[in-house]
Amino acid sequence: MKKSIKNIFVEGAITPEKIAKSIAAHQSKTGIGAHDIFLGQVRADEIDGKMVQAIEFSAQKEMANQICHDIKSEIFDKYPIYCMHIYHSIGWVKAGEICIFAFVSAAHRTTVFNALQEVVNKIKAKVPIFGKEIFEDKSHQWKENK
Amino acid sequence: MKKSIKNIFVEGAITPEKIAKSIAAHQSKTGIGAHDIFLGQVRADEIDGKMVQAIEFSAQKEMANQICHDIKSEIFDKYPIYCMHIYHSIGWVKAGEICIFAFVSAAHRTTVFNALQEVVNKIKAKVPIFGKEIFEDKSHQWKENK
Amino acid sequence: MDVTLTYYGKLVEVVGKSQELIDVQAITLRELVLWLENEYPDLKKLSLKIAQNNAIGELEDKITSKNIDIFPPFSGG
Amino acid sequence: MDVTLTYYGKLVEVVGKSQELIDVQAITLRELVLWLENEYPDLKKLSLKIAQNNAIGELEDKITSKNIDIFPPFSGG
Repeated sequence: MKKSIKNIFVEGAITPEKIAKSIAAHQSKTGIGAHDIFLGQVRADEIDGKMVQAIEFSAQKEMANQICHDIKSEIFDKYPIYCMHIYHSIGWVKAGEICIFAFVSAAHRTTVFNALQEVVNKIKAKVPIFGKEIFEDKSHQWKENK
Repeated sequence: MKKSIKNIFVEGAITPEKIAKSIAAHQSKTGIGAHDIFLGQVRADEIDGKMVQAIEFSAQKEMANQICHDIKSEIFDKYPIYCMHIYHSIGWVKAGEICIFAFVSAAHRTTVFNALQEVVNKIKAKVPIFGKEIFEDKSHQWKENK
Repeated sequence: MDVTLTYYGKLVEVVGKSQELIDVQAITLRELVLWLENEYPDLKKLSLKIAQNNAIGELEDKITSKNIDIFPPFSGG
Repeated sequence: MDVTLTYYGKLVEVVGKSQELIDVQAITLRELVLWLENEYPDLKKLSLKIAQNNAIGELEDKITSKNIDIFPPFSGG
């Protein structure tokens, strides 16, 4: 596990090509038998008759990176995983586009299933990121995780 | 959900590009908020001092496709999911390459986490696919799921 | 009735062939397993699964299909 | 001590600014929250989180940093 604090933020949507590159980068790690990938996609929710067109994400980036670094440490201590990556969008992400990419790799599937769920739940609960849901008429409301 | 029985088999390894294309194909479905993807990768296990170089997969393909179709029906009945895809390699897959790709999409993360685990466990238990682990010296042994 | 048995995975090596035609009267899958274990004693060590019409059968099931699949443990995924 | 408060997300709209400088004596985060709720009554409806040195603080914590982050509920992921 790397000790340096990585930048989780990607400007705008996370592309399928970025995900493919990340998967391909693991083919040299031949102890890996299972990958689990979570992707969050912006939903075109209808709220009071108006459709969400995009989410604009802002964050306390330095703290967000620190907390994700701490989450990684906890997960590496708890589960026998090989790799773990977290990316989150900052700025505008349109409905249908991907705004979070969390990726865990290990020898066996039960490890990755358990570890990835814990990672995603911790990100939602602990990382200072804020989503502003923009409607088609340019009005907005602030998203809240449930 | 489609009624026709799909072919889950891909000749050789499943490429990161195929996974990226599959992810991109879901961007028009703006009710989706969460994707969960499981990838199985061939491990270079060491067994009695010999390294696994590849797995050669064979199957009763017609039955495998039928069972995967039935698994899909069960999962769609049980969970509020939008989409589900299963792909499995047939033939040779080298260590480090991907041999199974299972993909579930829904509005919320708990749905995809629960559904995907059930899908993968069912595939391992119920689908007639057989893996022959090929060692570097061309000897082999037959894989068994635990 | 002529029935084609198809062997999969390691069974092809244990039995030494991938298919064979046998003539059976109205028998159950249990009787087929007994016949197989008698013919190929090495099969006793394996937990076989028997399928007809693309579905795993119970030992009590009668053979109704002309094509029977004989499987070793699955190892996909 | 001069302390810079930085507001995030919807708080920027509620408070009407993204940063402000205040002069505080050795106070706890609880006292800061009371000051904020007095200054901006609309904040009472929100469950605020207060961070210093990139970590969420407890209400009992003393303010030790010159930079304090005031957060509304998180909504990443």
